[in-house]
Amino acid sequence: MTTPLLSVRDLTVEFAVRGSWQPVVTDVSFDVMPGQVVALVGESGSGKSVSCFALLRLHGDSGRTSRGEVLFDGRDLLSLSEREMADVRGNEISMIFQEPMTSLNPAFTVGSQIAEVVRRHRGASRAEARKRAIEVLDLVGIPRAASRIGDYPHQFSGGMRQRVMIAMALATDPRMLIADEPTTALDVTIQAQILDLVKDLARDFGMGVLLVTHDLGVVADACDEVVVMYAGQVVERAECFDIFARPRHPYTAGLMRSLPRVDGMGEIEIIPGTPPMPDQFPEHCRFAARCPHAVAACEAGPVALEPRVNGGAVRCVRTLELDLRRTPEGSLA
Amino acid sequence: MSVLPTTRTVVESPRRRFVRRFTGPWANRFALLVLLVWLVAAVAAPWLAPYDPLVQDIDARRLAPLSDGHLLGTDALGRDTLSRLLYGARVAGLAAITSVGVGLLGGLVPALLAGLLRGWWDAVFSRIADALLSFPPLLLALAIVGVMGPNLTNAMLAIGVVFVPRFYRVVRAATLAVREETFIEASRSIGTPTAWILRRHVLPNVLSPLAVQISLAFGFAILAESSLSFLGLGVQPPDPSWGSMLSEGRAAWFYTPWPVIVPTVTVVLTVLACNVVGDGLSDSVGREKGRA
Amino acid sequence: GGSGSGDPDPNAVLRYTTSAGATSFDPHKTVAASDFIVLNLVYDRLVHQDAQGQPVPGLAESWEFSDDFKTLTFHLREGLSFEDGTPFDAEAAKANLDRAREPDSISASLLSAVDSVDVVDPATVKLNLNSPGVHLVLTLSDLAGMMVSPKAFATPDAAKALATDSDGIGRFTLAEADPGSHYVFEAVKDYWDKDALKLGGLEFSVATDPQTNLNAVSSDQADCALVSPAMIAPAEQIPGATTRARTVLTQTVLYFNQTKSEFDDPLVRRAINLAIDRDAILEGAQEGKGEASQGLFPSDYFVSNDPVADLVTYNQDEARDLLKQAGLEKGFSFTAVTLTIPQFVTTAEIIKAQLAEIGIDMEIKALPPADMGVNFLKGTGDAVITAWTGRPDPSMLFSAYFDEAAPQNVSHVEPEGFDEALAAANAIEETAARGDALAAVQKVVLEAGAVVPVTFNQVGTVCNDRVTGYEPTVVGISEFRGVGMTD
Amino acid sequence: MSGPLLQVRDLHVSHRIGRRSLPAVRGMDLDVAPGEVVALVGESGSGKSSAVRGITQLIRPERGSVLLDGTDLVGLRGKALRRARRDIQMVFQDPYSSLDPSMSVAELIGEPLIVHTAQGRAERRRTAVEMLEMVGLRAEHADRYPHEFSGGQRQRIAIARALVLRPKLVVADEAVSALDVSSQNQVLALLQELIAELGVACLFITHDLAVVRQIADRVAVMYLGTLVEQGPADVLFDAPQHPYTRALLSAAPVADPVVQRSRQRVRLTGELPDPMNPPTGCVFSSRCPDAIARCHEEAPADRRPRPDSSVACHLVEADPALQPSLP
Amino acid sequence: MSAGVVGRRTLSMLGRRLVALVPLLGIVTLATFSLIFLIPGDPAHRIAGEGATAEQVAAVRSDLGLDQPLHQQFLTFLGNLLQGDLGTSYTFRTPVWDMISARMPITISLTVVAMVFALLIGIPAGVLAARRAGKWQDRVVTVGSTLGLATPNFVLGLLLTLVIGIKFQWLPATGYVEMAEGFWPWLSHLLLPGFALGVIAAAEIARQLRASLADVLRQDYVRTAVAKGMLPGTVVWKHGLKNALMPVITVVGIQTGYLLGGTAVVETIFGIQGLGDFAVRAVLAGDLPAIQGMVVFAVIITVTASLVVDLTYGYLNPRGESQ
Ligand SMILES: Nc1ncnc2c1ncn2[C@@H]1O[C@H](COP(=O)(O)OP(=O)(O)OP(=O)(O)O)[C@@H](O)[C@H]1O
Ligand SMILES: Nc1ncnc2c1ncn2[C@@H]1O[C@H](COP(=O)(O)OP(=O)(O)OP(=O)(O)O)[C@@H](O)[C@H]1O
Ligand SMILES: [Mg+2]
Ligand SMILES: [Mg+2]
Repeated sequence: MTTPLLSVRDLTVEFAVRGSWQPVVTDVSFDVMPGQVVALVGESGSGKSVSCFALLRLHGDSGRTSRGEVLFDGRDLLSLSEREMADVRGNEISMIFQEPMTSLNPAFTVGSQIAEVVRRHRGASRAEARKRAIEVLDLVGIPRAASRIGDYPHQFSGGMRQRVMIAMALATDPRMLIADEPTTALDVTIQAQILDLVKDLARDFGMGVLLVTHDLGVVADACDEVVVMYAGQVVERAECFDIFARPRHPYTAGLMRSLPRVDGMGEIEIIPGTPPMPDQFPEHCRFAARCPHAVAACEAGPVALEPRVNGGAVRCVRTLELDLRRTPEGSLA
Repeated sequence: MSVLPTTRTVVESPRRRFVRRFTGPWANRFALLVLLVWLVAAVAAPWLAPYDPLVQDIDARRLAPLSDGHLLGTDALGRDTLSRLLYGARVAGLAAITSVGVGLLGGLVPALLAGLLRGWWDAVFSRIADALLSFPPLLLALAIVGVMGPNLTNAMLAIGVVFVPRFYRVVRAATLAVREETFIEASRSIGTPTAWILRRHVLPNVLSPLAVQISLAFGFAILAESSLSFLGLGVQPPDPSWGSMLSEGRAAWFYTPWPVIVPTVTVVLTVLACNVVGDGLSDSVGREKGRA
Repeated sequence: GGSGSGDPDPNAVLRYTTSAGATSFDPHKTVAASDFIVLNLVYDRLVHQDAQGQPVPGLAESWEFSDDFKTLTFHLREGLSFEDGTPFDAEAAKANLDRAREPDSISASLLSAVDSVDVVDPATVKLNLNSPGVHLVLTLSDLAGMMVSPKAFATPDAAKALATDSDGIGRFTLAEADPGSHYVFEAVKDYWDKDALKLGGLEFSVATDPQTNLNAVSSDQADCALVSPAMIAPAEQIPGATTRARTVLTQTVLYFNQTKSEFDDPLVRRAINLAIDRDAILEGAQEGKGEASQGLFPSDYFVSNDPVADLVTYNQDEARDLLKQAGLEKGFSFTAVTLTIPQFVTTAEIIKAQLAEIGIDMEIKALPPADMGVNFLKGTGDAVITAWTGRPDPSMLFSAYFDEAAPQNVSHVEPEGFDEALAAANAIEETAARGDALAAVQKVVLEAGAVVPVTFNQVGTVCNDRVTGYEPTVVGISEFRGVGMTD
Repeated sequence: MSGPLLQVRDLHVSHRIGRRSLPAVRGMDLDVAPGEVVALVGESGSGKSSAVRGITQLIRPERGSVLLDGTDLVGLRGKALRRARRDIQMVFQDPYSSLDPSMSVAELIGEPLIVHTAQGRAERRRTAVEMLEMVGLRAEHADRYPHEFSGGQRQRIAIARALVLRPKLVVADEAVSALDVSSQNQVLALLQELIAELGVACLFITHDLAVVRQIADRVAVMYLGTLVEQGPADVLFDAPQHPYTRALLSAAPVADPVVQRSRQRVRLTGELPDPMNPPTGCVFSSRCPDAIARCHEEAPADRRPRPDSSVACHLVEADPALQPSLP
Repeated sequence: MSAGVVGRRTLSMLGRRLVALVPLLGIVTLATFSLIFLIPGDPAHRIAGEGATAEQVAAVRSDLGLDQPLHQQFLTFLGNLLQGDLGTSYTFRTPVWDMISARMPITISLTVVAMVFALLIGIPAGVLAARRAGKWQDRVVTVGSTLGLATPNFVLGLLLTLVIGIKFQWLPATGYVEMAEGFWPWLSHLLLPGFALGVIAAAEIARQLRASLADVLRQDYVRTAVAKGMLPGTVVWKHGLKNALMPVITVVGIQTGYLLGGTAVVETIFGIQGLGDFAVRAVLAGDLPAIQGMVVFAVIITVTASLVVDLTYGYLNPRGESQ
């Protein structure tokens, strides 16, 4: 097995809330191999974005990484100086965001925004940078790229802007791409195009991709590995086909069953209640309050992330006793 | 199925939330206190003032504060500074209220109409407001005073005219913004009559930016009044106004700085309070930042 | 004398800042007597004055009266010409004297004794008088005797043109004027009186605020500044500068528009004269610098104030009594205009407070110095609180303000017996006797309550020590004669 | 089946943009039967919201008719329109902006009652509380304000408000799109349950096909201001006729890697054209993988491959027997 | 090419703005003309003076055209205005235009110096506060600007003359010197009044910039810029500032008007004979043509300022919407 491109270990992120530090993301660990697409899934508020930002140290002054390490190619990003970190961002690791409409600077042309990264990290001349900008816009499928680099973001549609974002992320040939819900704001037809593009890039350039999404359809379509987050913790981590076929955590199972499917397969079930907010995280299993399989043991104390059958990891005391394959919840009681 | 609110469990109406947020920072509380003090001073000046503000005592000129029964001393004519300050608060308050009143009278209704009806109304009113805005504020006031004659009423009228386009703009913008809010559409979709929508949905939402403007306008009015009085264009002597006190005190600056210091501190503090309250208002109204 | 050292620099430009400019550069048609302060720089008069207010030769090298004082002959200085090149001769002098006597001239009433002017020869003019004219010599040292180029006033819009640009004969020419606020004067080359002109130029700035004027000297933005009474003490503190102040003839007065408000009644006017506590004003508005008026002249003047003492002595009871006699025991209200200069605003405030005590409500309206006189004469206000600039001869003051025809007599009402009393005074040359005669005129005026004298001012000037030859005059007006600047 | 509750015919809706007019809906025919749930799907900008606002008269349609229970809403004004609105209530997409933040929950739910009934304050409150409980909230929530609730809870309040008058039709414009997965399911389930319970018909607008599959009886697919296909949900999902419907269905990923990665995919290139200058001929011709020359020249008429469905595509075989019965 | 696009858009916007100016100037002129109706009583009577005879009043009336129908009066006013004839001052008996043009350079110099002060202080302060939002630097700027806004410029002016002009004699406390006499003499005379005048504008700019920049710095595209590896300076001064500047520019435009008004006070204190001083005197004397002239002039300045502001918008905001 090759060494991971990115290795996150016990990442814990805290935010200053009313004067005290409150952990929002706790002990997140996962790896991304070169050429691999890793999905980070979970409900809204489960800490996906916070984890991503923490990787690149993009959380503002109100947040801090209190524990853990982020090894990129063996280097711990958390111990770099601000300046060294700026050299990593956009150069070795690029990031794209959910909102294509607001993530581009409205005051500058698309071309200059792409050229800017190239000049910053490659020290390219104006002309070279411009050439590179046209190249990458072409790569992401913007028609007539050469004539559009002088346009401003508002002259592009949402899908095209997301492609511009991707082009910008790729302009420096990064080895790793972090994409935080890159398609949520887009229509399915456009989403399909963007996902295809990302998959191609991973495959063709050996780029590692961390794809954040809450859409299991997207996961099923594009990912190799899946990391499931719930209330700031990784609850399960496994290879894509396996986790869909045999979820080992009740939350993963619930998530999958609660999804309406276009193919109409499967009964829809609902996970009752809402996830806890960071200030209400219990000491014990954080899903216990909503878990149909919860027993007294679940509330006994913190649950560790343990190796999982068939590889990966899972955070559940009953994982071995439960068979969570598309079975109605009642039948187990 | 249980869908209990996960957020705060205290019941909090928008008004209470506003009060909580507004009274949070000490600066806001302090500013509010200052304004309250002046309000009381202005209303109760005749009862609070230890002396008649116009009575001169040439033998007790330019007393320093805390001397001879004069808490804040006396001016070059032996008039009690504290009493003049209190009566000056009346002038300032009156000035602010008149001018803001004129501004509201001229700005509010056209703005609501323009924002709601759009089209022709909007075009006409907005052109007029633009034109008014292109007059530099103090100069417009100066011109009006110059033509109508220098006295406080005219000065305040003039400053009121200055406020008209400003209030107009704020209210119109807020009306337009509210108009676009989905909850207005939602209410319309229910079949709510327009008048009800105006009263129940538009007005309350327009009031908050307006309140901010009003408190800033109060500050500006006090500043403008003191500037005009300083130039001899506002309150006519010997009536006390903070600006004229300053201007008079200035002539005797060499003999004692107190008649200058006292009104200066007063003006600065009061205008400061108005601005702080304005800022506080704008920070406290509206929805909670970020989603609950 | 000046305290500067070394010889004055003939090219030096003296920067002077004061509180009032000129309303017009037309000495005959202006409406403000105080314009003299600026106009003397550009217009020489037939007669000039020394620091004690005595007549000295000006454009006339000498003059003499006939024995009956009914003919006055001037012998003019020869070889001079006006700014525009027109030669100055007897014809020109006559044209000016005639113009000064036109009905709309500010000096018309002062020259009412003059019947006609004759040109005797190119260097001699003769004034034929209808009554003895002892006062005329000094009168002609004022606006009345200023000489304007006849060419300038022969044009149809002379009045308009002269209002903003002078065309005269004098030590300076007006190079630049921003009416009422800033004037630049250039010295005339080869001026006939070398002792009088030691400067290359003069810059006149106007700031109504006395503090600003002082600031200008303090921070070396001006070489000299007018100092109001309240500013004398601060001015004396300015390092590197000398303040010279003395009580002068310039007097603060309250003066009525007798056609307006209740002021058509002499009782009311006299009541006001009695209701004013002049000592309080001297203290409150002038820091005690100057003198509380006991009449129209300072106490050490050759005209005695004794006959009028009880007409101007503070006496509230009698004032109330007079009001009652006038049927105004309930009081009344009127508007007094005054100058935006703090001293006058303060004076007005004190007067207001004092009048309030006898039930009279006075509203104050302050106007800028350059505009106030014009506005008052146009009918703004019922009364004015202003300063009457010192006049070299008392009769001028009387003629200027109480003669029926005088433009500055806004209501054109003349006290009864005024003409006779004044004519009598002007027929006497001997000082003491003339003083008594003038005191009688004063009595006529004050019995009619035609004016309320308030205080005499101390006028001061602060100059930095580069300025030489500065001397304050009794009249209170500095002509900057002989003033120079060292480097 | 009785006659349709809502009958939309030849609806045209335009927006003014400065001086120009943007035709957002161009000739739409749609029926909703009593108690039926009809889903209107389509890409962003295809005109779904415009259609809904045209139907509910929030925008005056340019042309066409909207018959609700036989009354044409188009042209109604003032009181008559307000009265008609009683029967057609809406739930909006954004639960954060569609509830006036200055009103309490009880006031919000009670607002329609003030307008349409003579109920007094106390009675209104009782009704509001009833409705609250019906949507799974509790009486004690009645005095709270919208900002204190999560998105899903707010949408429940919006539903309570829409149903309080027992309308005949509820129009839900993207009512769950702004919610995350679990609340989306909860709200959807609630809506479905209430609709069934109260016998209300529902016009459900969404771009999420999975949601459609779960809730809709019938589906209408919109593209660039026109309906390209409509029919019963099962039929449409199992045998989509229009190339756009097919593309849409295949673009939506299935949450099962095995199925998803073995699916035949119709790939579309390009994006929704500018509605200001739509392509000539068939609106979909510029992106259609199957387009033939005719598609670029001639706009296809609706064809009826089955009695209960219609498709606007030149390539679809119509059932000749059904053709004349076109509305 | 993009410059061309911006240029063309800017030009067309300038065209549109100029067209839009026509009604605006129309209303402004009408309003200025109408000032005469604010004169209490009969304007002719007031202008002729209360002591004037009936003939004199009549003469004034016909002289000013007050006996003509209103629209005729307005057209005359407008006609004269277009020829640069603002009438003759009643009290100064000088053409108003001559007085204004003589004083214009003074007041414009003062205003420009004040604005430069405002920008030099306001922009760095605003940027600092936004970058350190919530920190002590932010607080200092906030307190400072709130205080600046509340301090009347005459108070500041008095203080500056007294301390810097008189006590320390670092800078001249009064007066004005033309630039022809040297740059430093000119500037040194304007520093104190310029500062006194500019502080309020500086405070306003700092506040506005702080607010808008802090807002911009929270925007997604700023996060994008950081994620691209841009250095903090580039992020703030390039990506942040260009977007945050729009409302600031608006403030600058608005403040131009306030500065002009402020000259009335500041010029009085510093003994500068500019337009502010002229305005005060015209106003005290109720000199209608002078007042009207001053108003027209002031409007021309503010309108020009707002045109410049609009052109700047075109550059700052490629979307071309005026806020
Ligand atoms: N700056 C912050 N200060 C305090 N709490 C924060 C901050 N940013 C995020 N959080 C909290 O961190 C938690 C995780 O947020 P995050 O944005 O990572 O969720 P997410 O999984 O990305 O959700 P979504 O799918 O909505 O994007 C949330 O509870 C949020 O309230
Ligand atoms: N108020 C409006 N003014 C101008 N154009 C509008 C307005 N509302 C919508 N449009 C335009 O009309 C077209 C249809 O918009 P509409 O909102 O109806 O689409 P939609 O299908 O509801 O999209 P979404 O899924 O994004 O809500 C779009 O091109 C849109 O830009
Ligand atoms: Mg997120
Ligand atoms: Mg929509």
